[in-house]
This record gives sequence, structure tokens and C-alpha cells, in this order.
Amino acid sequence: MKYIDEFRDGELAKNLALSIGAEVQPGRSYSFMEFCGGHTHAISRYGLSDLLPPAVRMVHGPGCPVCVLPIGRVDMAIDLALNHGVILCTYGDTLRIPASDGLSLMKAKARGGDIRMVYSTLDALQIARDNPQREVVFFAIGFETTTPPTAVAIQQADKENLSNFSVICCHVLTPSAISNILESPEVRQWGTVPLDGFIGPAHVSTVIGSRPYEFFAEEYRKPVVIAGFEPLDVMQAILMLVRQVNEGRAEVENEFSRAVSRDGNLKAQDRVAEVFELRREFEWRGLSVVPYSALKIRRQYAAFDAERKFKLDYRSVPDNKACECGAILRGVKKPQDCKLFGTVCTPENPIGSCMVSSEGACAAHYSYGRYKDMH
Amino acid sequence: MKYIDEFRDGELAKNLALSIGAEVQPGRSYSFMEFCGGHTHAISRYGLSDLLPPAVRMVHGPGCPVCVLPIGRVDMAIDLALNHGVILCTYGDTLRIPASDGLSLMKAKARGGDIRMVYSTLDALQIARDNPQREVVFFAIGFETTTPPTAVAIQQADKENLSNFSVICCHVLTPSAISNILESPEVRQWGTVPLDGFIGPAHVSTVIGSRPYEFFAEEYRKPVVIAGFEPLDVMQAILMLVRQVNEGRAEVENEFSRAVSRDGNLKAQDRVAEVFELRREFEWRGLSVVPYSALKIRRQYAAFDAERKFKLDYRSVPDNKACECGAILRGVKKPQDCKLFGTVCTPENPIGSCMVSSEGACAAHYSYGRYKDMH
Amino acid sequence: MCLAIPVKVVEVGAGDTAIVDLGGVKKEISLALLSDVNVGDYVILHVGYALTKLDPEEAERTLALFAELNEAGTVEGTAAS
Amino acid sequence: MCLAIPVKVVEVGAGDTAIVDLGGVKKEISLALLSDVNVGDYVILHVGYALTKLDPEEAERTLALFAELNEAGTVEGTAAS
Amino acid sequence: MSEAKRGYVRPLDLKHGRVDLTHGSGGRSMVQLISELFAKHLGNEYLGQGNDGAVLPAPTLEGRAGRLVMSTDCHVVSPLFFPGGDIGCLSVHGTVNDVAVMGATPLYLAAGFVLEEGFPLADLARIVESMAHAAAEAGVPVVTGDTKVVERGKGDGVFITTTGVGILPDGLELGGARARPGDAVIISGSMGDHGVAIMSKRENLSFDAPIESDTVALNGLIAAMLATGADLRCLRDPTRGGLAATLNEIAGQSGVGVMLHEKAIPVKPVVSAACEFLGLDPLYVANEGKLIAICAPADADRLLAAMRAHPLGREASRIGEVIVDDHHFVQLTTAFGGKRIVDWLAGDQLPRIC
Amino acid sequence: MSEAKRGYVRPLDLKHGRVDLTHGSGGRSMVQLISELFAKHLGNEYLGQGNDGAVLPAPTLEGRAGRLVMSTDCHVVSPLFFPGGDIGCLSVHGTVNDVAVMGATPLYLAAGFVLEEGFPLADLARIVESMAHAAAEAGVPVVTGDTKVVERGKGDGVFITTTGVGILPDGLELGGARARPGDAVIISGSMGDHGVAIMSKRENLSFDAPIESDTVALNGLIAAMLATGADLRCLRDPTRGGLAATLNEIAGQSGVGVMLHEKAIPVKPVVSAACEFLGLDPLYVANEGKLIAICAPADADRLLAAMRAHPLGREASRIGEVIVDDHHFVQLTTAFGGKRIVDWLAGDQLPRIC
Ligand code: SF4
Ligand code: SF4
Ligand SMILES: [Mg+2]
Ligand SMILES: [Mg+2]
Ligand SMILES: [Mg+2]
Ligand SMILES: [Mg+2]
Ligand SMILES: [Mg+2]
Ligand SMILES: [Mg+2]
Ligand SMILES: [Mg+2]
Ligand SMILES: [Mg+2]
Ligand SMILES: [Mg+2]
Ligand SMILES: [Mg+2]
Repeated sequence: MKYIDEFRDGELAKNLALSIGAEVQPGRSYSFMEFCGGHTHAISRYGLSDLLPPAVRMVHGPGCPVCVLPIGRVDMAIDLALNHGVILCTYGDTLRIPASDGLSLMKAKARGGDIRMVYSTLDALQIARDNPQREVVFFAIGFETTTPPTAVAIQQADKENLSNFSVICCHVLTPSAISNILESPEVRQWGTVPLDGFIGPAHVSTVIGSRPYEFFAEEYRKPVVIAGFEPLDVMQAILMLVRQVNEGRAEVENEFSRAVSRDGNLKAQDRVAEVFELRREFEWRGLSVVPYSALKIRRQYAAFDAERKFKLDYRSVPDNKACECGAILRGVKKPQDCKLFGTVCTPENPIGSCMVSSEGACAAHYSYGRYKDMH
Repeated sequence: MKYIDEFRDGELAKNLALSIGAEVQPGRSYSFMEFCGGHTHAISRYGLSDLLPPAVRMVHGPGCPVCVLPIGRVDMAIDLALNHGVILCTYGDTLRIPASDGLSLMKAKARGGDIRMVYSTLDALQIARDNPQREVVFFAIGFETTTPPTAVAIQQADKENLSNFSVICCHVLTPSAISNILESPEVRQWGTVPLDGFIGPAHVSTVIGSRPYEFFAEEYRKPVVIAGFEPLDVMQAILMLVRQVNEGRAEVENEFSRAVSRDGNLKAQDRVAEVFELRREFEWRGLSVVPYSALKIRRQYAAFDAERKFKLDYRSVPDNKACECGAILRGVKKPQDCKLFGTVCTPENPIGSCMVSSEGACAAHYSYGRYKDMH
Repeated sequence: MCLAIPVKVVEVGAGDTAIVDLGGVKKEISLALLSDVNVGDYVILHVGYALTKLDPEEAERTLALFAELNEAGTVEGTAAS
Repeated sequence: MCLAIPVKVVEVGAGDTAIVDLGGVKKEISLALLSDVNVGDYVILHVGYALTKLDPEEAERTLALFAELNEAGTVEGTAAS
Repeated sequence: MSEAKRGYVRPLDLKHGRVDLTHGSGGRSMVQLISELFAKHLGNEYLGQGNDGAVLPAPTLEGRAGRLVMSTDCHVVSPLFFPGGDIGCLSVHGTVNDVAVMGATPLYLAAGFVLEEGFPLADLARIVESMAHAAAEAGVPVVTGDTKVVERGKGDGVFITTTGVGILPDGLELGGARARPGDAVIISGSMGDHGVAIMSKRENLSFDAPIESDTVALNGLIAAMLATGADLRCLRDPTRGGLAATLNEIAGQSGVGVMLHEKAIPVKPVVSAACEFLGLDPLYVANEGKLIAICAPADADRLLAAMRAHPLGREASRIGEVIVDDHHFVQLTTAFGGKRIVDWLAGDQLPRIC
Repeated sequence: MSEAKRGYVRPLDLKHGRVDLTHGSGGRSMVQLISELFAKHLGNEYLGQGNDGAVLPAPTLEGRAGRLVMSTDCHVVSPLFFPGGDIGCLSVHGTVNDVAVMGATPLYLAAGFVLEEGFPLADLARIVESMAHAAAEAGVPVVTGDTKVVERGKGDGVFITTTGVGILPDGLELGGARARPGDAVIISGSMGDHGVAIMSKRENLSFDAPIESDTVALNGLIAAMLATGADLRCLRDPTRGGLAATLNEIAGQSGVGVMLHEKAIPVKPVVSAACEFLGLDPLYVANEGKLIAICAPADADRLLAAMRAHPLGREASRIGEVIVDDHHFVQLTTAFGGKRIVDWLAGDQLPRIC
């Protein structure tokens, strides 16, 4: 697979590992947050930590849309499916997120909810066309990467007058989450860790570009490297971060120059701007309520806003008290610090959302890295 | 079972058989038409012909609602189920009636029609209540016995404003059919047999009483005995008919005095009259078009008339040319006179309607009496 | 045609309904077509509706008819041949 | 997050659609978010939509970076311990 | 699964839980369902092997030579729970009986489950318990199994396919083709109980009948019958299509006719009554705990006596005889004194109004 | 049914006909379906017996003592027809393989069909023909069967449950609990072909991949492997849950760990690509014509050579070894150079976006 296999080359990995090892300064330690679950996944899936020197510590961030989706939002979707008789379309990732009353979308489906996995918003639109007598609701989750396809779908539904189609918008914003980690008042409650830099998600930046990170780099004096999701990309980003730290720089660098520009995809940004506007605040699982951290559907497209159409009220539901997802998402704790990890909380019976997506810090550690605690 | 078992007593049967044998006059033959399929069934089911003297010949009449239902009417029901998306409710008897294009309601169900067997019009009403968003059509067949329950259902739907309920009315009238056999112009086409008397259906008369038969008895000089459906009832009726013939009488006698009066059930008649009116003509399978031989729904209840509601046109469909149902229903031929009987036409693959209901002359002979032709 | 059976009314309910019994089998039916039905009555049941009451005396009378010996009562064999 | 892959455009269709290929697997995708896509281009595909084009020269450059030998290139064992 | 991994999993919620698609996915949820539900109730040394199939001792007949008998049945009964039983015990009885009527000793059962997404785990547990009880009572263990989950609307709660294996001693030949004119036709008890019990619980027929399904394993009764040494031609359980279908089948296979005597055929009054209500004939209604025996006439009385001495054959009755008939008809002399054909069922056995 | 009665019935309409409820009712329609479709294609001397089960010659091993092996699987695949196969041949292969991986020679199959009202008879005929072909190729006859029809909306076209019986010579002991540290882990070919072929035809995933299911009967390959005399510990076919689930199962049963080497695991490029599209891992994707062999290390090369000499094992590969591990983890050294756990699948294998 062109542009994939080359970036998974084990021989080059050895070379990069040597470079990193050579750059790391004796006695110094490096803590980098990979904001995005995709990087978490790559690190676990390819066993990257085995290749990194002990001085480099990778901290998993909150960049997994499934992990940060609060219970109350899943409850909304379940309510629509079970009590409003809608066809609820959703990406496969959300099906197992634990919600209230021991339910999940998968279990709500077993209880009779008409819940259908889709691969794309295009599929959800098609379901709406095919079922004119039914209400079809798309449960939209995701960061900036996944938002433009939702915008396209809403505009297309508008164009076609697909009045039975609507969207529960749960799209969230990467920069707000990073700010929150660095400065929100909750940091005091959860504590904080010294982070020496960030790996920024390449796919978010294909849309928003690298520019939005320039603020952090300057304001908080943290280096940021936007990196692809193949293992060599991640290693190269780490090498670039180590170099910035060593050199005292705090810049935005772009490892994924093959597809990320400073400005991103302006067409996609336009469509998002046409359909969505900032929410005043949004609850993130683990991060609590974060101001201006998510999008909502503009009044102009209100007819496609399931929250308005079905008069859904958001009800915040507290996480399980023992769950340390909040601290883990902020990088303050590790999965194995949670008392429930691997005993009560497992991928089959996730308690917190970090155990749901294979990109979640807890799930990734359970599925790919658990042996390290054991041996 | 009280009032059932006593009327199936084999010892009394022997006695009655002796009586009939004793009454039958040497050299004379007696042809009686049992109008009703119920009697046909009893004769076959209990092996009555083995108990009758050879001089008594029983001729099967057209009194089986399934057998006389023309293909075009079943086509209507199938059309509603397959092309109008209705829930079609029907008595179990109609499911296997052959219709156009090799279909039947059973096969239309296999092709996706939502066709549900009901035991009573009450069940059809309940299905309409339970599915307010669906059109529910009851496929109403039957003679005078079965008509009042349909009337009740329509009035009940009216009372409850069950606007998704309607009826395809195929209710037909016994006296018209008998008149037709005795005098219609088609008699010439089909030929006729000398009938010495009729056994009248008891259950029809629980509703309409015995009075409507007085006309025939007088007009055509044919004795009529209204009889129950247990085998002893049938034998007793035969005895009574033999006696009338012997004595040159042509009266209406009532063997089923335990439940039939001269006037019948006036309340039931009233409800029928409120809801239904005479059709100018109706096609009977085998009898062709018979004037004033069926009922239609009055204008007052037009909202519950599926023919009006769905703008259904009746399209007459000719029977298979080789099928002798017409002649058999008139008593001119016997099932075994039909070339298709037992070879191409069997209860699994009925060609004509007489092979569908186990009360049909062909089916009864196939299932219960076939061995007599073989041995 | 018109499968109908005599059943015994064992309970008269609200809204023109009754519970009937036949040989231990119970079923709810409609009395919409018949008035003055009482527990203990036998009615003729068709497609869930009572069509008429059954008159026990007439039933006895009919049964008695069946048992009437014909004149040739002692002659055998003519009937069942 | 945001599973996305580089795929090759093998056909540009009507209505903002294209057929893409990855290792012999073909799929129809939407080009609603991207202009000027031509057959032969590589695009980054996410949930059925092309998000951006991939620049082959930049990809080569990045790959070249990986291969750059560090100064301690001949020293073994520090990295993989 | 080893203890080390089992510790991670919370127990199945057998009270409120439902089958979902993960229970059929080949992952830990499936393993859990199998271990906490199926293995728990049905467990035995063979089922516990945990491999792709069960390794079983080769059947022996105390030195006599024998053959294998194998039979399979899919069980799709609705409702799943009915008076006198449920799909669980039914699926054991049905296959044990099919093996036993071949003259074989049923030894092992395999069970395959197709579960519908949404099916309550509590109901599933009841069904599996009932299977376990039936298997234990019949003395035939469930040695291997399989579970699949289908999406809601693509199944009907649960379907169970059971397959039985048994051993048949050489020299014992039973089969539908072996009936000869003159043979006695015997049934082990009343006809139609199962079918009527099921219909009494069908939503759309709502009637109330004090009748239970006769579902039961007949291998004990059959062993007692074989022990008489009577010259048996054929045993068969009259399930779908009832006595009528089964005898027509045998008549066709053997190229003979059958003459039955209605008076000799036991039918419970309540079954007769339910059939009157619905316009059905009890001879076509299914049984799940009865058998038909075709036997040399000289041995019929001895066989009948042995059957009546067994709790499951108390009402056994000689109901007719095999006759010569080129058309292979099953006929019946009615209680009323006439004769008629008891033909194959045409179409489905549906309640009628006329 | 005798000729006398058969004459009455018009042949099944295999072109336009559909399954309806009468085909499951125990009457003549059912008999017709069985004789004109099932018996016609699958027919053999055992299936033709027409009794409640099949009487089968007792398995022999040329004088050696042996044990029975029995295995059952329900097949509910969707779509029913997929590149490289269909539910018919799959249901034969699946059970033949489950018996064969026990080390047994598969001898007999039973097949139970649950048909949904409305299913086209033409499709059913294709499926049964395909079963017949698969059974003939594997040399394992379908000796007994059953058919039930469920109402539209209570099934999914057709489900097929097959049960296999085989004979296992005494002395040959294979099983998931017999892996020992040091043993070699071998697979017979590429992983994930079946699952990807199926997914490529799922409506909601519409992608187009030039890949066929690997569905095939492995008894021939296994016979060749056994003939080497290699010290085999365990054979298993990595079906649902793929290589990952199967090895986790074995690790748990044997109380060992497994270390795999990603580079040695053959995965077809198109399978890798499809998995990239869907966010899946090929190690969790189902196979229907591959096996895992755990073998004493000394014999691994010999075994591998024999496998590669067989048409179904040409791409056989030694992919890892059994290790000591109290946690019974399956681990993988990645092609990239790191190490990770290959855990049980959690939940269902669902396409992901993140
Ligand atoms: S292991 Fe589970 S409960 Fe603990 S932090 Fe992770 S998700 Fe929350
Ligand atoms: S046998 Fe069939 S075709 Fe012939 S008259 Fe009877 S119903 Fe008609
Ligand atoms: Mg297997
Ligand atoms: Mg069987
Ligand atoms: Mg059976
Ligand atoms: Mg299995
Ligand atoms: Mg269902
Ligand atoms: Mg049987
Ligand atoms: Mg199996
Ligand atoms: Mg298997
Ligand atoms: Mg069977
Ligand atoms: Mg379906």
C-alpha cells in the first residue's frame, strides 16, 4: 500500500530509534503528550515504546472522540432510539460506550432500538431517503476531521428537502481541549504534569491546518509537532520534539507535510462554518465542562438539529467515582493507576470511556500493552 | 362434548340406516343435494355413504364460501397486500385458494405480503387498533352465518373511529345460489340433474331461519330439510327427505329444531341490514354471474369499504378450462369426472376452488373418499 | 360450511362478552348478536360470536327421533351394504 | 483518532464522487470537500470523504528524513533496550 | 479460559441482560456466555473438553457388533415456553426419540443455538436448564455445541438444532419400509396433546385448555419394548403432521395400506374439544412423546402388554393393521361406522371457519 | 412416497417458487421439497433410508481401536452467497474441519435447515447443490437432515446447522490444553480472507475487493499432516475471532503464553488494504479454510514441509512459539520491531472511524 507501507518500515524504525537515543540528553527526561488516540493506537499497535529510550515518556491525551463523549450524550441517542422510534445511525465506534442504566447503543439495539452502523454520513442520508416514513437521526461525533462530512450531509439533506433527517451534533474542537489541559481551573483539582511538548493530530490538521497550534507554542512555550499516524511518523515527531526541547525552541513543526499545510482545507472549513457555530460550552468526559469547545448546528439549519426537533434536554451524568478517566485524559495518571483497570473495567465491560475505543488510553494499554505491568 | 357426541353415535347410526333402508322404495332412486360444504364434510368425514342404500345419491352443492369465491376476488386481496402495503386479515380457509399468476394468499405472504390469519372479526379489529399507522383490511367471505360478525365489526370500527380498518365484502346469499341452480339460464349450458330434494344448512338458518326456503319448496316442488352438521343429523335429514319424496310432499322441515326457528336471529338480521345491501350481481366461481346473490357495504359505511377506499376494480378471471367445478357445484358432474382430478389437481396444487377447502366437493372426495374409485 | 359448535356459557362478562366451555376448553366470545344469554345456556358459536341459543328440549326430541325404531328394525343388512 | 488513509483516485465520477483504490480494494468516495482532484492523485480518505490531496514530493522528503543517519548511527543498543 | 483471565470479567446479568451481537462474535463475551450459561447447566466431561468437537468413547454393545444411528432436528417452536415444556426439553426429546425409534440406544447429543439479538438471558437460562434436565433424565449428555447470534428481526428468540448419535445392535432392523400386510399398528398413547398445548398459547387463537404437551424422551419405553423380543417392523414418533402423516409415510415406504379403527385411537376430550373449536382433526396434530409401533401380529399382544406396563405407554392401544393396498392409502373405519381415507395433510394445518 | 402417490404432484417450481409455510408443515409439500431438492442433490444410500435417522456402518480403523468425535456448528452467514462460496459449502467445510482438527477422520454429516418463508427455491437449490458438491469433495456424505420453515421476518433466508461425526484412533491426542512452552505455532496459509470476502459484500460497507473466501475442507491436508508422524499437540481452525481468538483460547486452555512474529504471518495485500479501510486487524478476521497447528519444535520443519507440499498448505508458515506466561497472553513482535499483546476481541469486530 503506497504511502502506508513505507511508513511502517522496521529497518528505518531502528535508524530513527538510534537517532532519538542519540539526541536524548543524559539525565534529562522528556514527557510528550500525543493528543490524539490515533497516535496512542499507533504507539501500542506497533510496540513503539519498546523502541524509545526510557527517558522519553509518552502521555496519552484526550483526542479520542469516543473517550470524551459524556454519558449524557449517549443517553440522548439511546432515548431517541428507544422512545422516539427513530432510526439512529452511528459510526461503529460509539456502539459500546457505556451509558446510563447499564445500557449502551449496542444493548439498546438488543432492546429493540433501530440502531444502524454507518461508515459515512452518505450512508445515513441514503437510509433517510430509503425510509421516508421514518425519522432518521445521525449521531455525529468527532473532532475537526469528522465535522466537514457532517456539514456536507446537512447541506445535502437541506438541498433534497429530506425532512426526516436530522443530526445530534457532538462535534468537538481540538484546540479547546488542549487549552483546557494547559490552563483550565480544573487543572488544580486533577493536578497536572509537566508536559514538554505535544504531538498534534495530522488528520485534524488536514482540515484546520497547522496554524491553530501556533498560539500554544507561543503562549505556553510548548513545542508542537503535527505528525502522521504511521509509526515512523510518530517516531520522527518524537525526534523533532526532542530536538526542539534540547534546543529550547517552542515551535509548530509539521511532520505530515505530505498532506498538511498551514491553512488546511479552506473549502471544508467553509462548509463547517456555514452549518455550525460555536457552542457556549460542552461537557467532555474527563475534562468536565469546557467553554467554546464544541459546535452546534446554526439556526438556519435548525430543522436538521435533532436536539431541537425532538426537544432533547442534555442531562449531565456523573462518571463512576472510581474511574480515573479524567486524570488519565489530562495525562496526570496512567491506566494502571486506576483501581478498576483490568479487573472490574475491561474492554468487554468498560466502566469509563477510555476503555471503549481501542484508541482509548485504558483500552490501548489493556489490549496492547498490559503485559508490561505483568512481567 | 355435550350436544356433539350424542349426535355422532354409531349405534344410533345403524338404527337410522335401517330406517332409511326400510323407507327406500324398491326400484326408485333418490338424489338429494346437500347444499352446504359442512354436510359434504360430514358425509366424507364419517363415511356416511357406506351407511346409505345405493338408491340414495348425495349431490354436493355450492355451499362452500371458499369454493365459490372467484379468482378475481382473491386477486383483489392479494393486490391490497402486495401493492398497497395493507395488513390483510383473513380466515385461514382462504389462504390456499388459487388466484392469478400462480399466486394464493399463502404465496403472496411468502412474497412479502403482510397477511394474517384471524379466527374472528374481533381479532381483525384488534390488529387495526394495534397498528394505527397501517391500513388493516379484513377479507370477508362467507354465507349468511358469517355475515353478521362482519356487520358487528364494521359498526364497532365506526363507533371507535377506527379509520384504518376496512372490509372487502364477499358475503354471498344461500337462497340466490339455490335458485340459480334450479332456474338460471346457465342451467342449459351446464345441463342439470334431477334433484329430489335439498338438505339445507343449519347454521345459515340459525341466522335467517327456515322461512326463506319455503319459496323453493312451493315454487319448485322440492322438499327441503334443514339439518345439523353432525352425522346423525344428516342421516335423519335424509330419512325425512326420503319420506317426503315417498309421500309426494315438498315442504320445509327442520331437523335442527334445537337451534333453528322459522324466523331466525332477528337481531343478527337487523345488524346485517344496517350495514349491508344487496349487490346487483356477483360472480360465483362455477355459477358465473348471479343477480342479487351477494351483499355490499351501504353508502353510510363507505369509509369501511375497502373496494371504495382503495378504488379496487373487480376483474373477472376465467377458471382453468379443464376444471369442472362449475358442473360439480351444480351437481351435474362428480369430481372423478374431471380429467384433472387427482393428477394435476390435488389439495397441494389445487386448480379449481373445489379442491381447496376440505369442504369442497373435489377435496372431500380426494381426501376422504378417493379409495372408492380405486378399489 | 360455517363451522359452528354448541358451547356452554360459563361466565357472562362486560361489553357483550362471555366465556364459554367445550369439553374443558375455555374461550372468550362475543354476545353482540344475541340477547338474554345466561350462564348455563348453550349457544351456537361461529367465528367467535354466539349466533343463537340451543334448546335442550328440542335436542332431546331430535335424539329421540334417531332412536325411533323403524318397522323393519329387525331386518339386517339392507342399510350397510 | 480520525482513521484516515491515503488512497489513489482511479476514476472521477459525476456528482462529486470518485473511485479510489488501496492495494486492490476499490471504493466509491465523495469529493464534496475537495476541488481539482484528478485520476492518479492520492487523497486522504476519512469516513467516505477525501479530505486533502497527498503531495508525493513531500512524502519522499519525509521518508528521506527517516533515513538520515544520526551521528551515533553506528552505536547499537541504546534505543531498543 | 484460565483463571488469570476469567477474573477480569463481571458475571453475566442473568436477570436483566439480553443477548447482544457481541455474544456471538468469537470474543470474550461469547466465551463468557458459553461458560456461565451453557457449560454451567449442561456441563459434562465431554462438553468440558473445550475443543472443536467432543472426543467420545466408541459405543459398545457388550461385545455385540453394531452400527451408528444419527439424526438431527431443528426446533423452531413458538411460543418457546408452553404448557408441559419448552424448546429446551423439546429439542432433547425430539432427537433422543428419533434415534430411539430407530431401535438404537441414544448416546450423545450435539446442540446448536441460533439466538436473536435482544433475547432475554433469563429466558435462555431457563431453556438451557430445561435441556440439561431433559438430557439427564434421558441419560443422554449434550457433548458439544455451538452458538450464533443473529440481528433482531432475523430470528425468533432461539432456534435449537440437536443432533443425536446412538448405537444399534446388528440384527435389529427397524424401518418404515418393513411393514407387511397383517402387521398390527399400535400407538403408545393419546394423539394431539403437544399440538393443542402449543396452539392454546398462540396469541391469535387465544383459548384456554387444561392440556400439557406430551413432550418426553421415549428411549426408556422403547428399551422395554425391545426387551420383549417382539418382531417389530418399525417404530416412529408421530410429530409434525401427526399420526396421519407418519402412517402415510410408512404406507408409502412399505408399499402397503393401513386400516385404522377410530374407536381405538385415544384422543383426550380436551384435545377433541380444542380441535372442534379450530376445525382441526386430531389425527393431524403433532405429538412429541408418543410412538407408533408396527409389529408382527402374533407379537402384538405381548408388545402391548409391555408398553402398558411402562409409565409412558399406559394408554397404548392397538389401532389398526397393515393391509394390502396398491395405492398405499391409510384408511379409517370411523366410530360412526363408515370408512374414509386419512390422507396426507394438504398445506398447513390451519384453523378453519368452514 | 410410492410412485402411486408421487404421480399426483406437480414438480416444484424451482425457477419462480418460494418457500412457504406449507413446506414445513409435515404434509406432502414438505415431502416434495425434501425429495425434489434435498434428496435429489445430497442423495446417498443413508439419506435415502427415509427413517427418523440414518443407520450407518460402525466406523472402523482397520483393526485399531478408536473413539468417536462429534462436532456441530450453526451457519448464519450474511450474505448467503459470497465470493468463493456460499452458506451451503461453508456449512459442510465448517463441520468437516471441526472434526478433522480433532485428528479424526470425518465420516458423516447431518444437516438441519431453518428456512424463512419467502426464500426463493432457486437460491435454496443453489445452496443445496453447493453443499452436495462440498460434501462429495470432502468425501463426507450428508446422511440425515431436517427442514423447518419459519414465518417471514423470523429468520434470515436460511440457517444451516451441520453436525459431523468422525473416528479418532486411540493414541492420537490433540487438544487445546496440550500446548507446551517451546512448541512451534504454524498456520496453513494467509489470514482473514473469508471475513474480508464476506464484508466486501455487506450492503452497508460497499467496497470492492478482488478476494475470495478461503472456505474449504481441510481433512485432506490434516491427513497429510498426521501421516508425517509429527508430534502434534493441537490443531484448530481460526474461524470466528480469527487467529487472535483461537490462540488466546489455546493459551488459556494450556496455561501458556504464545509469542508470534508479525512478519511471519501471511496476510494478502488486499486483505490488509480492506482492513485499513475499515479500521480492522486481520488477526481478528475469520478464516474458513485455514488451520493452526501447535507442534513439538523438533518436528516443526518436517510438518511444515508436508503442509507446503499439500495444495491447501502451500503458504504454511511457522509464525511463533509457545512460551511460559502465567497470564496466558498472546504476544506479537511487530514487523516494526516492538512488542504487543494480541488480546481477545472485545465486543464485535466493527468498522471504526477512529
Ligand atoms: S480503567 Fe476503566 S474505570 Fe479506570 S480509568 Fe480507565 S476507563 Fe476509567
Ligand atoms: S378436480 Fe380440480 S380442476 Fe377438477 S373440478 Fe375439481 S377443483 Fe376443478
Ligand atoms: Mg473450529
Ligand atoms: Mg430427525
Ligand atoms: Mg423428529
Ligand atoms: Mg462452533
Ligand atoms: Mg422476531
Ligand atoms: Mg421422528
Ligand atoms: Mg463445532
Ligand atoms: Mg467451527
Ligand atoms: Mg425431522
Ligand atoms: Mg428477514
